[in-house]
Amino acid sequence: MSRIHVTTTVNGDAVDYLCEADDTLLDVLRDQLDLTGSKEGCASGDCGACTVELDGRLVCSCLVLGAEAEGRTVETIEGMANGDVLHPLQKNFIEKAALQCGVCTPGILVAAKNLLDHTPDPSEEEVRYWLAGNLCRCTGYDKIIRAVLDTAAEMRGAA
Amino acid sequence: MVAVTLWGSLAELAEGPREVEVEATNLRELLAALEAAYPALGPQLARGVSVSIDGKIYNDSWFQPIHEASEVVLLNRLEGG
Amino acid sequence: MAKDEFEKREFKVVGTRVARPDGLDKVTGRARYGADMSAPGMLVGYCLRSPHAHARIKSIDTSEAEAMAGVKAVITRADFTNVPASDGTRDILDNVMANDKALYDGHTVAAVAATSRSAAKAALKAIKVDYEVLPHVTDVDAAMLPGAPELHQGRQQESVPEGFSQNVLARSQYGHGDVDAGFAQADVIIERSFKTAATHQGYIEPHACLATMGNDNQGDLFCCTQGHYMVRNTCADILGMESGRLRVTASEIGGGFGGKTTVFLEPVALMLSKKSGKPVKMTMSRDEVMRASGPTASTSIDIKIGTTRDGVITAATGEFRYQSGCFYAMNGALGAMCGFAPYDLENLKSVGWEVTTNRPKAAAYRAPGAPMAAFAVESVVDEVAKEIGMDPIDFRLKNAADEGTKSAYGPTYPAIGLRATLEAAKAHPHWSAPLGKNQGRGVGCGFWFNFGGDTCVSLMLNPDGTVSLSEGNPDIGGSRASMSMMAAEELGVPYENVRTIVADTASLGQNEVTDGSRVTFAVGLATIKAARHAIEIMKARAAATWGIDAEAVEWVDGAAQPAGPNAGKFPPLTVKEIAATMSNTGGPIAGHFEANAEGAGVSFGTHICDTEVDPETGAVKILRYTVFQDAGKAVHPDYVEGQLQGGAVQGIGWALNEEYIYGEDGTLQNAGYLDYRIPVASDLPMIEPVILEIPNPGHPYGVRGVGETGIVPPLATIANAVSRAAGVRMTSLPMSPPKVLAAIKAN
Amino acid sequence: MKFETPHSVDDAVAILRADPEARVLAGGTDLLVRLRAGHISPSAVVDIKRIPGMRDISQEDGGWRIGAGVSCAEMGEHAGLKAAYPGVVEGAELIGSTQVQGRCTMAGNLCNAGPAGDSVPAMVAAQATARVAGPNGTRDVAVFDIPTAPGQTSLAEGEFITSIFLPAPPAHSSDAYLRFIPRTEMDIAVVGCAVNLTLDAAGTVTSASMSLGAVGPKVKQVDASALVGTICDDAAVEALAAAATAAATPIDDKRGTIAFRKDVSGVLAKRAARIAYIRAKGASS
Repeated sequence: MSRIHVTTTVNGDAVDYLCEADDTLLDVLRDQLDLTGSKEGCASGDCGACTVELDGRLVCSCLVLGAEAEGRTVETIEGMANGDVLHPLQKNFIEKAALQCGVCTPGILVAAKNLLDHTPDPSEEEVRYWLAGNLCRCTGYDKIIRAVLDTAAEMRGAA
Repeated sequence: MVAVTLWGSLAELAEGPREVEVEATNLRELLAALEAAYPALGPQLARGVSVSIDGKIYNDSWFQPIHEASEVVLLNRLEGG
Repeated sequence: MAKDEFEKREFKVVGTRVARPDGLDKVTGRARYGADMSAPGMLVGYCLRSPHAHARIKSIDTSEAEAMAGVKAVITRADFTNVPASDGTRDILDNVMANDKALYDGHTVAAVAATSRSAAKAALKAIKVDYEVLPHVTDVDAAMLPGAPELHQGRQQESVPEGFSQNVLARSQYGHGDVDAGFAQADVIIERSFKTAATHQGYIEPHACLATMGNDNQGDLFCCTQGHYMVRNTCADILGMESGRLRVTASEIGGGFGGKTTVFLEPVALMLSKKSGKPVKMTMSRDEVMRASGPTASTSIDIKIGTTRDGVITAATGEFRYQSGCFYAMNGALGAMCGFAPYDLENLKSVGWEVTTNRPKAAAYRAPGAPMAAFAVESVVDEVAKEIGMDPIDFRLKNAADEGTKSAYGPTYPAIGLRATLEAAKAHPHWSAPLGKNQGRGVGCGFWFNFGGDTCVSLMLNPDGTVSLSEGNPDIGGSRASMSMMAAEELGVPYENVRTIVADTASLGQNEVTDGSRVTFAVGLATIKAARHAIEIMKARAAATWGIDAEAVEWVDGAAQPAGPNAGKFPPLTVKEIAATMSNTGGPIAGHFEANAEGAGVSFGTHICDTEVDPETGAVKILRYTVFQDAGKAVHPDYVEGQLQGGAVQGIGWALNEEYIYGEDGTLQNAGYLDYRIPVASDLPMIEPVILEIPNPGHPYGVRGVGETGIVPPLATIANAVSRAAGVRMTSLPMSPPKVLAAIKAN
Repeated sequence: MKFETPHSVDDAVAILRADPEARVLAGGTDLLVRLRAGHISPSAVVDIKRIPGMRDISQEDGGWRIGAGVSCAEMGEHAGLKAAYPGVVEGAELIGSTQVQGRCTMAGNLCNAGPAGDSVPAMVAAQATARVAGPNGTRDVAVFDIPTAPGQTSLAEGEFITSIFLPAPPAHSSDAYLRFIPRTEMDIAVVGCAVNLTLDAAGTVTSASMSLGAVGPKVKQVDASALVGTICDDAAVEALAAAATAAATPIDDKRGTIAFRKDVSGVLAKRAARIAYIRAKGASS
């Protein structure tokens, strides 16, 4: 089986890889690019643990073929911090105990960042519906929602 | 002698009252004495039991002391999540 | 043992909300979970699973698969030639690789290791299994009847009376007094039957492992588990190797809740690795997690409670029938022990039944067996209170168990916190807040035992005065932070100076699984004792340095100092100073503690919930939810709150929508997150946790386990709220909209 | 499996015609799930999103043409489309999560031919058409006629949908879509209901259409004449609800029972009609 050569941008870096036609973007990120921060929780778009940005839009990377990323821009959890400076969401998730086991955390952070990028002052309801596709089984969501709302307020104040 | 409360179905097996008395100063001696006095309890004791001694639950600690005045209750072996 | 006992003290670190040491890795994607590790030359392994609920395996032909390109090993049960030493492990082997029969939809019958996913999947398709499909049974009541399809013969325990199917494995009766006499004194008697569906822990991380095993019978295993020592011991027993030759390292764990207290993939991966001579990684799909890991029991329960008009329960009975899948699991007995545990009952008969069916073997799920029992008991308690016109909290307070009460499972309670949670609930503004149309408020209580068990901790002083702590329990709720906090508290050093890691099985002695809410209690106890051991050594080193008697040295605020004016006049020696000279004063300093930390204290919680029911669709909305639980001492309040909130929301899912749905053919109909509906963020309000701190007398800081009790009250609490909002008693879980609407219409 | 990225409709048709086992990839939110679960094993996946026009929303004859590669999130961000067909857009925006919204398409939802597809009832109630390209050129087909049974469509070999067309909405018209799910998000509709209304200047309903999802093997068109000539009063919506309940022919399955789905069909009909009416009354065009 001949593999497909894909050239794309991941977290700001130009990368290329060879993938099989049925490899998902998640497979490629994890198995070829060693970006294992995105998790496979369901492979059906129901849990959101594999959430990444594709050309600035949130997607489940398990529902994108690796070959589709040709010429596109992919942002993963590994690209969220600026060097050793955490994004305010990352900082607050640690400080406000908004994670327990942490396996859903990368997907939730990527999704929450995307929300705050275009909605700096979301309501609690907006945050809850925006994150409805990101399952968390440990926290009951309470501290996650609070951390996102607190971060939004903090970023508005800082801006 | 130590008074030991058996759970209901265990008492039925022992064909005796819910409370039996055996000679024991620790958990290991207690289980050995029970098996000797009530052979029908053997299979269940082999599968494992938990023992409440004065309100605290023990599974394995052979040398946990038991006093004459101790409240001793046998329970199905407990497991958690 | 005096040092085990609680001593009141002013805490400096314990009780604060410090940042967790695993936080940075988890927010940056660096944390390594079960599926995140790779090895050079690694193969991928996949299981072939039975499509039938019950079938005799007449033959398996793997020859075509073995000959395929990229396929390096194919295994079946025939490769597992060793007979495990214990009955329990034999069941586990039969569960991870079917013997002569497939016992449920999803039961593994063969496995393949290959160089790629596509090669492995193609090989699975090429394996030919000749099945003789057998009649099956998945419902607990049906499985108990004589004539039901039977999974096993000869496994029925001596406690089971005549007249039941061989599927009934055990019966356990608890209680005391004379229930007939008690009911005769009752003014009101209410009797109800209940059903609950099987649910899954729903951890987001599927089971995964990386196994490396050679023909020298020496191996390494990296896996997500709640207990890597258990994994080591079980796998060694299954593979017929000495446990010391297998080193198991626990990955970060992406949720467990009891579901990762046994093995599924690990022995299979080790066998594939042994046969192929290469590292093998295996990862379950979500479909496999649902079909073939360990969900809960489903149940059928009868409860009868009698009371006087003025609210004294005179007698209660319960029949708790639990099916726990295809092998023995103790669940019904736990239900029988826990259901009535919150009450002081003069006359009680409580019977638990263990039943096998053609479903995957149940695993623990936070307080296994207790939530369903509490659902049934607390529902009838609510109904009785309503019938006699009493406030449901007042009714519970009137009958609440206290210190000195003979418990439902036999022992007399020491100091317990149930009454405190009820009183806190009654005093909370939630209990008296107004309700609107179609809204109802429910309350429910729950009980769980909490455990201790084998525990081993090493605390090492580093030359610069920092501290390394090794524990052997996978961290599922922030325990590395809690251990560092307790060590820092005891040593008198800053939290940041103590780093806790979870050691592999070759680096620290045996540890019991992370279960039974045991870690903060038992490992915390061991950490405190290891710190005290290190302090004794440091005091001796200071004494030697000063040339005085070790008994003349005391430990104050992180430093050794002379115990009094008679001991001599020396400036205190800090941990840092003692560490700097430890090579001169006798060599490395380390404290350790190893014990079977049994004797944990029981735990109670009370929950309040407001719901709104849409009378036209049966949809239930959770409006408000408050949890009251006794934590003994909350070492890290954020993480205690997280346990209470998480447990409550899992309970909300169990109460409203989660269920294993089997088709007529015995296959699972909803093996994924689409139709196995766990709560999503938009389903929920904030969950308010109220932590009560009634010190556990058996722990130096008063700590009690908190991880499990939080899932016990929600099923009943929500059922009571829905029943009051809908005006009809709900007796079957989940209370999915079709069931609620049908109940409303039938009313 | 091969991965094809044709850059013209003709190239796509040629690939699909030459390889009947090939599957069209638009958003992929159904296709990839089935692919990974092993339910399908196509010989090729044909990504149509790189064909010019596939990702465009454009105005045409007063109506709206939506390319087959337009994600439902993009529809929700389009003010003009949302104003003209709020019900169609809200149906499309109910599919899956925020993440799924970034990929899923109405054309894909239609071709998936699931009885419960959330975007389909409102399209049907709006009399939408699908433009189908194939070996014999293009044809416009009523959206209602695309699905024929669960998982099956009327598309012939080599054909695929290139766009959906929503006709110019009459003055004082609007629509609404409601679905019932057990949770608040992430579920497949247990019942879906779209109502599309046109009023006269005085607010009397002059024409009404209703369609139901998840209560039959494919989307159902239900007689909504009970509303015509009324101001959507209680008696009229009750009559509409009775019509919906009567028309529903659901099955018992893991998501709901027959009785429940019939009851809820009526409930949603009432609620959707009221929303559509308020919107139509407020609609300026």
